[in-house]
Amino acid sequence: MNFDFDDTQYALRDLARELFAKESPPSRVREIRDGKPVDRRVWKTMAEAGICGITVPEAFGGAGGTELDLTLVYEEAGRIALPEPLLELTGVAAPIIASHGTDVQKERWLPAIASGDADADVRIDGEDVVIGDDRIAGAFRDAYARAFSGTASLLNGVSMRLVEMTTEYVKDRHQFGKPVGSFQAVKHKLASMHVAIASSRPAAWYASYAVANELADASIAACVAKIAANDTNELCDGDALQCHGGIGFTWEHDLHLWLKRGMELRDSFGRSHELRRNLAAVHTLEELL
Amino acid sequence: MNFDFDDTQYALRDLARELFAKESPPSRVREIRDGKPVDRRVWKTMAEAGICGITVPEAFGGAGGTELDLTLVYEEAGRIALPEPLLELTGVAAPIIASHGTDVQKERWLPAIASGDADADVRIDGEDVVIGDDRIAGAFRDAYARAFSGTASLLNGVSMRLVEMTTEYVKDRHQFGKPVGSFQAVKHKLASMHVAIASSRPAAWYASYAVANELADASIAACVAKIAANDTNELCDGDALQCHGGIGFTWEHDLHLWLKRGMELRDSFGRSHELRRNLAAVHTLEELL
Amino acid sequence: MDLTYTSEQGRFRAKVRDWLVRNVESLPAPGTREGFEAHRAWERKLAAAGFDETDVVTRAIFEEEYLLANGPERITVVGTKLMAPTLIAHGTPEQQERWLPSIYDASEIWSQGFSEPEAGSDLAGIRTRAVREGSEFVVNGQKIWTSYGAFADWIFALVRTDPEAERHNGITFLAIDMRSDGVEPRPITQLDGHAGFAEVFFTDVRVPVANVIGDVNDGWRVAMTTLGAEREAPARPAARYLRDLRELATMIDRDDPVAVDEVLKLYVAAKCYEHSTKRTLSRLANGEAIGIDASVTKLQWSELERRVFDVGLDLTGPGNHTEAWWHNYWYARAATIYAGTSEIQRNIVAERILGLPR
Amino acid sequence: MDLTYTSEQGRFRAKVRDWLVRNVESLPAPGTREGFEAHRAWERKLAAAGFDETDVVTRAIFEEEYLLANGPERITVVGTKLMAPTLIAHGTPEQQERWLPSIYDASEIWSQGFSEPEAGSDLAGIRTRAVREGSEFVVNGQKIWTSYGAFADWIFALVRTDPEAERHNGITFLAIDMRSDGVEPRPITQLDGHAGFAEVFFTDVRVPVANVIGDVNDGWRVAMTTLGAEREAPARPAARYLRDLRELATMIDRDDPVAVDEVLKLYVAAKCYEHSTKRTLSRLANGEAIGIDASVTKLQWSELERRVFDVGLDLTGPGNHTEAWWHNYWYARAATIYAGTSEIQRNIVAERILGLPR
Repeated sequence: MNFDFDDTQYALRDLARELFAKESPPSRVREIRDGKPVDRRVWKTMAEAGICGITVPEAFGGAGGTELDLTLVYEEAGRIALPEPLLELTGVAAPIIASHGTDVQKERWLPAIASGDADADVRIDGEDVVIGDDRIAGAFRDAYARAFSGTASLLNGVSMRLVEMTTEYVKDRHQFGKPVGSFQAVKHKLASMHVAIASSRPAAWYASYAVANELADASIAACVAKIAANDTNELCDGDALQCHGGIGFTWEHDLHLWLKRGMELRDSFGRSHELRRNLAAVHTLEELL
Repeated sequence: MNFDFDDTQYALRDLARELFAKESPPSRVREIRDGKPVDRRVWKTMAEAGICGITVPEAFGGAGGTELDLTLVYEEAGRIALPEPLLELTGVAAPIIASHGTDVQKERWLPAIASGDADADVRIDGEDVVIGDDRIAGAFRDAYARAFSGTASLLNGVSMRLVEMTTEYVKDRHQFGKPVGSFQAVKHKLASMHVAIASSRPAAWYASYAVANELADASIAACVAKIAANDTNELCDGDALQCHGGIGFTWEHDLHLWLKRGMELRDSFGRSHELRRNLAAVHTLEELL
Repeated sequence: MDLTYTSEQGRFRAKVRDWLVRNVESLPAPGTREGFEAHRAWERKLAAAGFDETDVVTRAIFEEEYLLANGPERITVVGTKLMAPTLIAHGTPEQQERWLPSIYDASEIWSQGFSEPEAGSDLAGIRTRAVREGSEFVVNGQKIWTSYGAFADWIFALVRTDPEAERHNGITFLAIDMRSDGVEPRPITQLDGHAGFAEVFFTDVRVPVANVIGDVNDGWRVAMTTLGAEREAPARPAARYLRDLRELATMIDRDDPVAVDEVLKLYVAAKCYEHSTKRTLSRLANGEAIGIDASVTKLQWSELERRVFDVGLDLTGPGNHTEAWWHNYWYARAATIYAGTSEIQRNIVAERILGLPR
Repeated sequence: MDLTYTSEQGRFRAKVRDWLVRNVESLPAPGTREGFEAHRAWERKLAAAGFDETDVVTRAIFEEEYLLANGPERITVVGTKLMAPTLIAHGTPEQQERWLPSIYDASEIWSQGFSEPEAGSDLAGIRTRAVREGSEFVVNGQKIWTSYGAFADWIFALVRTDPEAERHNGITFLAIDMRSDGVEPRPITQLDGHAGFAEVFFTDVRVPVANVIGDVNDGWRVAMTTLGAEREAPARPAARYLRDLRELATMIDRDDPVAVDEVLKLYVAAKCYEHSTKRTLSRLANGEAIGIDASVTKLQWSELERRVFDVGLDLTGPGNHTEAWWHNYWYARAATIYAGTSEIQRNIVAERILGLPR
């Protein structure tokens, strides 16, 4: 019973945190949201640091890691609202190609993902996964589990950041002669956000563990993690903006960068009611419970 | 545009409030909930005061009033958790028999309801309304509208009482050297209860108006009113007990009499999700909106 | 109880509807000079049409029809709903004569200078200062969230005239010509890219003492009239939310019973709000003051508005909406903040209606 | 990360499960003398079976199996989970020798005397007084919500020994023999008719000074160990909520997609809680202290428990439930109140984890 990451995984998180903070500050996120194309430099830097190749087998120039090696990096990417395609290429494409692809496909994509040279859209199309103009047949189930699991951790990172920003703001902001954060209504909002994250985060960690170990409940666990991360983020989104008040509505303030990132990620691969509907369509309550 | 009751209706409310307080204090409600049979004395006193016959036509010894004359009396009955069959006999049976019954049925039931001598169960069975061993055919739609509308006002009365009891308690109860009611978390709960009642009460009043005037939207309005009153009561139930803390869980304290009355009334004639399901089965969203 | 309209009211509704159908046009947003002037022209036309809004019921009828006709944003509300009643209550005959006609004929547009960066919900915390020099005040400071601050002709502002006084005291209510030297509006871009609000900076702006409404250092009392007028104004039309829900109903998957159920929950909430507004209207029509119950109304419509758009976004996703929808979405998110946050409103309900201790 | 159990843990689980299947019996509720003695006999049998609960993981395995086997209510938890760790931390060797063995073999049952009518969430507000007379304290006052107060052998109580001291000071932690003269328990009947808790009145009860745990007037510090032990205890097994949901799933209309969706929402919440408890267990197994994070856990399970039964009641109605279901329903309602209300827990999370100002 050890529900924790290992030292290497924590070290990778620290490296990612430092790299993201340096290479992709809010000003860059803002510019890209404003329409500036995503420069490839950050992605290349991530490749050089070994992040892009985390899940690429060693034989193809990667680290041969699993979904578990990505989890904390996802959270950091969410915390920084990273625009790079970490989920798409490293989280979904690489392991899918490694396990379901032909030798040609492996040769074509895996070294390129690890080196940061790959530049292709990834999507699930029916039962297949499509990478650029290439099609990996029948890999959709595995791809969804990875997409759910990864998006859940990205979202939890966004939620964590919303709590951090809001906590900082309500400590600073004074109204009626005291910090806004000393009002019980504000305290309770932030406490509920914290508790929600403390619930959705272990669910995402478990999903990563189940995906990494190909457990029988991996698909369900990943779906549960995505639903939980969606709901936590929706709560955090609502109360973060409410606690910021007027300033949160200005273009100038950074809050909206994370609100909008959260919205996109909640939508990615399914919103909660859609995911529950799909769960109910595939499984009876008895199977789930 | 006059969305208010008239002086006679307010006078009737005051009379009911005084009578209920005198004749049916919490100690009596408690005894009856404990298993003591409902004595007929209170019902007879209500009859003498003209309450039982509010909706009985004058020709049969009643006041010839409408659902609107009952609304505020219902609220008072809810506030006092009155166990008497005001809804069943005066609210549903009397107007249903007056409008749908045969002359024999009218003669049999209406004077007896007004005088307080009627003693029969009332239920809706398929398309009919059944009073004791008597059957009023095809009256179910009207009966449901009256049952929804009346139960909504009874429930709003229960919710009002929960707010009154809780407000009083949190002003008195001290913890950490000050009244519990001075904590913002407690204030906000009570404020939300108050606002919920301020929403569900006009919905019930409108339902009474629509039923009394046989408006085209009477059935829908009554159903909306019952859903709203259910939801308001569920909110008030939860927060009233939370604000009372431990003492609210004792048999000795009166709070549970109102919690249990609310629970029964929320169940009567349908809980919210059932009522919404029925609405959706009968009407398209376009018809409703 | 009688919820029908009189035949006169019915005719008024028909007249308004007919006029709006023939006259409503699509205008550029009022966040640019061009859009603002187009709206000003529209307001003049509307004022000239002379709909006789003498009582609250007719006014509510007009607003419902205006909403259903998709009438342009109203840039005159600060003048007609806030400044006019304040002038009537506290202005001198000269002040009333100077400003009321141009408010009513929409020839001068007003904006409101209450909020400051450090004084949002806590209005008594304002820092903009006015120092008397002879027959003038010299104003220095900053206001924020000023509607149409970049284009309006006049602003009424709360300024601190006695820096020694405690919080609510020593504040003065001042009408300031926005065209004065030293008034510098800077547009605020909102998170959805929209403009409209401004920060307004005052640097040594000279304002005649004659522009003080009420007494010097007694501005808090005057402002209470302004805020009271804002509260007494009939609540936001319920028709708006039913319209939003009709739109939402077209966008959801109608074969999904859970989505339909969510819309039905909102429908029940919107109907409750509709009945609540009728009750408020009826109280106002009977000459009752709504007073502190306005906080209940504010909580009702702002929380409903947020739910409609929060649930709406959840059911439909962020991908398929018009710019107008998004504008309404973010505006709904702001509803629980502007004009007194939900937290402040709940405090008021608990303390001033239920009597809980401060 | 490795969430599998060792083969040794697997064997332990099998052994426990097997023993429980063979031995669990249905007992009368512990709210009567007869029921209490039946539970005491069960506890002795359980103690004699000697399941070696040396580490948190095995203990969690035991509790999960006990729950799934529908084992009887545990009347020893106050002794084993609260008094034993307090004695180990603050008791003298003589005190440990006197009480620990009878706690472990279930021959003496303990109850807790912290809450008072005027001191619920505000423990420092206790009023029960103890005045020293020679080698004894004379205790007068009242405790409330004492589990098994009518039948327990011992109670540990917080008493005020220095009436001049401020709030947290001047409090002493005292072990009191419930069979002493002047101890009068009065059973509390709960709103569902259940008994079990008591008020305990103390009238001139003489308690040897040797029964003070820790130092006189230092009881608050000792009590922090007790409360800390309560918090550090592994969280309520998630298996319980999944079991409750399996029961709920059999009672709802399975053709109603909205009802199924509500159960799925609870399922997601219960799974999140399950993973959270695994994480807590893992931290404890690695020797980490949970400390203030226990408030997060308390909020998680108490809010989940309430939701499960609130939604359950709403989906199934009040008409079709067993007495046991109703007992669980009301107990779930109490979950957000006992052991620190949700409001207090959120204050703790905000102030002590997030660092918001008091």
